[in-house]
Amino acid sequence: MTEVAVIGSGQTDHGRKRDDVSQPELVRQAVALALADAAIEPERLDAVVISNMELFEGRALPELWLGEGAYAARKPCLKVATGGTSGTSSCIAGYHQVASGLFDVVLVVGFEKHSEGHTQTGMALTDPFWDRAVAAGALGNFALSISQYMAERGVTQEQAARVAVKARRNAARNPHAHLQMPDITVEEVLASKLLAHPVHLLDMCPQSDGAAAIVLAGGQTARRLCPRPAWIKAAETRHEQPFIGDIDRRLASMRTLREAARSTYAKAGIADPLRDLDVAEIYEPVSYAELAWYEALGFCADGEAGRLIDEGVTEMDGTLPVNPSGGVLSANPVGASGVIRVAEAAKQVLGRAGEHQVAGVETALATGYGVYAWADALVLGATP
Amino acid sequence: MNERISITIEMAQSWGYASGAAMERFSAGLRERRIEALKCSGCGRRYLPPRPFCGNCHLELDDWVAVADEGSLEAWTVVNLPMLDGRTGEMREAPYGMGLIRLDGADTTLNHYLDVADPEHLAIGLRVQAVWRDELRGAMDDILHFRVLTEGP
Amino acid sequence: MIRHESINIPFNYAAGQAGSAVLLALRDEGRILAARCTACDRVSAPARAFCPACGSGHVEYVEVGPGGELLAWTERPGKGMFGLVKLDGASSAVLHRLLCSPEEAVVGRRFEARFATERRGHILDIEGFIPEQGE
Amino acid sequence: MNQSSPFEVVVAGLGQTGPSPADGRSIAEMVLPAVQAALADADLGYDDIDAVVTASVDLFDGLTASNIAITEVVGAVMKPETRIAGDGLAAALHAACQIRAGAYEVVLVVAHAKPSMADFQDLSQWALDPIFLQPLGLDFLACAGLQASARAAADPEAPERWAETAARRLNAADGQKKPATAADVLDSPLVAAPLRAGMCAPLADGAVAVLLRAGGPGPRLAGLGHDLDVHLPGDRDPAAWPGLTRALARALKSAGLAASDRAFDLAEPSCLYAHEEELFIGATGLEPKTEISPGGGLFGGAVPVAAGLARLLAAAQRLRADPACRRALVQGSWGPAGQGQVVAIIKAGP
Repeated sequence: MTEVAVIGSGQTDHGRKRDDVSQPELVRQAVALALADAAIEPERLDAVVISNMELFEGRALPELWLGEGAYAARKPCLKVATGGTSGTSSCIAGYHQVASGLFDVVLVVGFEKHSEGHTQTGMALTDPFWDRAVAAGALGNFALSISQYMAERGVTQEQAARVAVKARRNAARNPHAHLQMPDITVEEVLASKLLAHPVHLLDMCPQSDGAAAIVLAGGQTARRLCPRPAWIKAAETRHEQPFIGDIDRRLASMRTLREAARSTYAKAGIADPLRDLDVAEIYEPVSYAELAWYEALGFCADGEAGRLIDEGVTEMDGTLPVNPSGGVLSANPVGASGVIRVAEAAKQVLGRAGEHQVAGVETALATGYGVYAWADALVLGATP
Repeated sequence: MNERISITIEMAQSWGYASGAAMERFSAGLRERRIEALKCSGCGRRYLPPRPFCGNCHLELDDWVAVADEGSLEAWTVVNLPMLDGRTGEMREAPYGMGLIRLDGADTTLNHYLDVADPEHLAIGLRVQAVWRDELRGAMDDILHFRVLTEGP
Repeated sequence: MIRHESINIPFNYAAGQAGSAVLLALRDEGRILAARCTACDRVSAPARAFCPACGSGHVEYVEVGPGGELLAWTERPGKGMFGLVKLDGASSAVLHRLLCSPEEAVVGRRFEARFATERRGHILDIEGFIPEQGE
Repeated sequence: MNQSSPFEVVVAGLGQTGPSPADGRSIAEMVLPAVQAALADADLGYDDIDAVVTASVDLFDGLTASNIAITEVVGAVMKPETRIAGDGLAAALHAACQIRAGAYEVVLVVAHAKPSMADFQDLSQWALDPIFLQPLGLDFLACAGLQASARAAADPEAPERWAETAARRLNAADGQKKPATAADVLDSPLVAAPLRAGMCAPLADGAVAVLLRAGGPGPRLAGLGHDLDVHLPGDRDPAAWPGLTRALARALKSAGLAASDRAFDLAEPSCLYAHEEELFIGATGLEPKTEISPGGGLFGGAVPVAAGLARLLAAAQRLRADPACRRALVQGSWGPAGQGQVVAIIKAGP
């Protein structure tokens, strides 16, 4: 297997409505920044992977229209779509393409323009014979699973609000983040509109327009072009049964993320994730999910997630900072969100995270979450 | 160039979805207020919705079992946000109660509306029962919603 | 058992920098804008933000047409006639509606844009292309 | 690119459902027998599958994250599944990358579509630029008609040749029916002038499953190449498929073959329209000795999304059955007027 590293990344400013640019123009902004960050010309790209959920914008095969924005014209181009994991799965697809030796330099770009469609409605286009008539999109589905998770683990609304506050305070040091609310408090989260019991507005991710890109390169090229490449040490995907009701105690069990993490850690030589990881960028569309993922990712034992946030373990100055970028809770252009996780994890290793840089990052985790319980995990590091 | 142009295009597409044999039988049952699940001979799981194949055991399913139209509330929420219903193009008004319901005789849960939209009256473990539409059409919305039978477990 | 279901959702697509420039020029001035690439000199109509030939994002807007040569045409029964017209001043063709009979659609013939009288900033501000007068 | 080690994986198992004009089964029911057949063909079970690559398009299926409909029947529960929203041959090529990367040993590739669910041409408008193209009322078929028109303008005899090609492919696809003639095709109605109904491969429902393996007996997927051309048909040479030329060059290079090598015994192109066979030959520079679509190609039923993978299946079957057939060229294509191109080179096993 050829060694593979992230040698650059770029993101647009994410926002509620980026109607200043078309879809191809939005993609081009992120791609141009990624190429500049990697210090390469577009001619250097051997292939492009594009991530997006087509029905959110009512499109089919969107790469046809916006491939030129991604410098994919006259190049090999693959389009990946797996719900929320689209971005991380696209990064893993690019990783496999480079690792295979077929391509040396691959661009992965994800985008979403939620403002151009109706995302919750798009998400609710589920099985027409089973639950399409009652499908409630990500919000309703999460709220249901959260009620189970709270009852089983004893997690409180205050603890979830603390996750929401941590995310937005971190986002204040990330100029690309959609939500900028540096002074947010737990009280404000709890006082924000109750969208679906027990989920308040500020517990939930925003719907963002935005794009993000990374540049992947094979070992020799990465060493030549980049002083400190962010090596992909391991990556795994797990998918789950198709209906929300198939998955017993969804947030508490999350066997997909547990297994993807276990497998990735084993390959990357991580015995104790809390100790061996220096930073994590995880896909938390709602505050409560971050708590559940702490347990699934082995940051703590089951039932201990509330304590972790209470004790500040995952704050910027804690043992394992989680989502220095502000996470999905601060920007969620779905097709890009997984790419952002990988880009942010890579930036921490590359030492290019600016104001939200964690000192001395050697090993970083990025995760993806999609549909009801699809999961991706990638470990990046300063050594291959 | 300061003025921003955008182009509105209305999607109004129609698809003919095939139910598959399992859902066809299930839907026919609904017309008679009958709910049936398919049981896996490997893991014993009784699946709703019934499906041709168990993804855990990789076995085809053909063992039908009867399921009650009542069960226990495994998860609940009250949604306060209206949503555009993509099937009709109409808004679905809020608030509405939703639950994951484990019907007696099934091992998976069913997501559906609850007639209660007051968090004070909802709790995990409540007994709930389907409220059926008068004119049954053999579709999941033959069940209007679930009503709470007990005040608590 | 087959059940028919519809999906009814309105979508609203940003025309973006180049698209807005094109549609505003159509609406306000009845002019067709193309993008001339400052890197490779290709003139692409309608204008877009990056050159389709070399990918460069360095383009300037130039006026092309409204007349040009028909390169190809087709008729889709029930949907109308469509053609590729290489506008004067452009390096490549535009795809648009043809407002003529199949007999009048002859490859190589000159066509010109027919602008709508009421224009709204839309690609159909050009109603379609018609055989050039005097042809 | 590592040229000393040819890019090679084994095509170990083949299965397909259809193509049929309208499959009344659900998508899961339609896909399941294809997967079972591929597993049986490779003498493998579900537990042997390390990873799955699926190909489907949400809008074609009328479902969000449309691979949800098949997660269980393709054995992707608790497995790594990558879902490509594009042609199934591109999915196969990605699976080959996963194997060559050393990530997995056995990868199942599955592609499906049911165009009978909806008006496919009407759906295709949503794949076209929504600012400059979609509002014109265009569809994929109109784009194909423009391409055919550009060729016919330079060569007025072309439609008669296409009619002969179409009749030949139709007859090869179904020898049971009353043989079609070029005259029949020329009598059929114009659907996108100069294309007539008889010149278009009939759309069909179906699923294709292919098991790829790191080693073992069987034909080899030896080279692969993709290409995405620019979008607006007016920006492209309307009478050619330059993207296919580029994809083939990449496939030859990855197979460790000379750029000029055209030693193919068989070609299985994804030609939806009779004129595309000329585009295919022109773009690939294929020599007359290469047999093209002996089973009728897509004229036996063109399943969107699965078409390219079905061509791979047909080529692999032929390589297994006919010792004289040593090397095949397989093509997949998607988008308006062949904007997307994907090519695989398949070699007979040792």
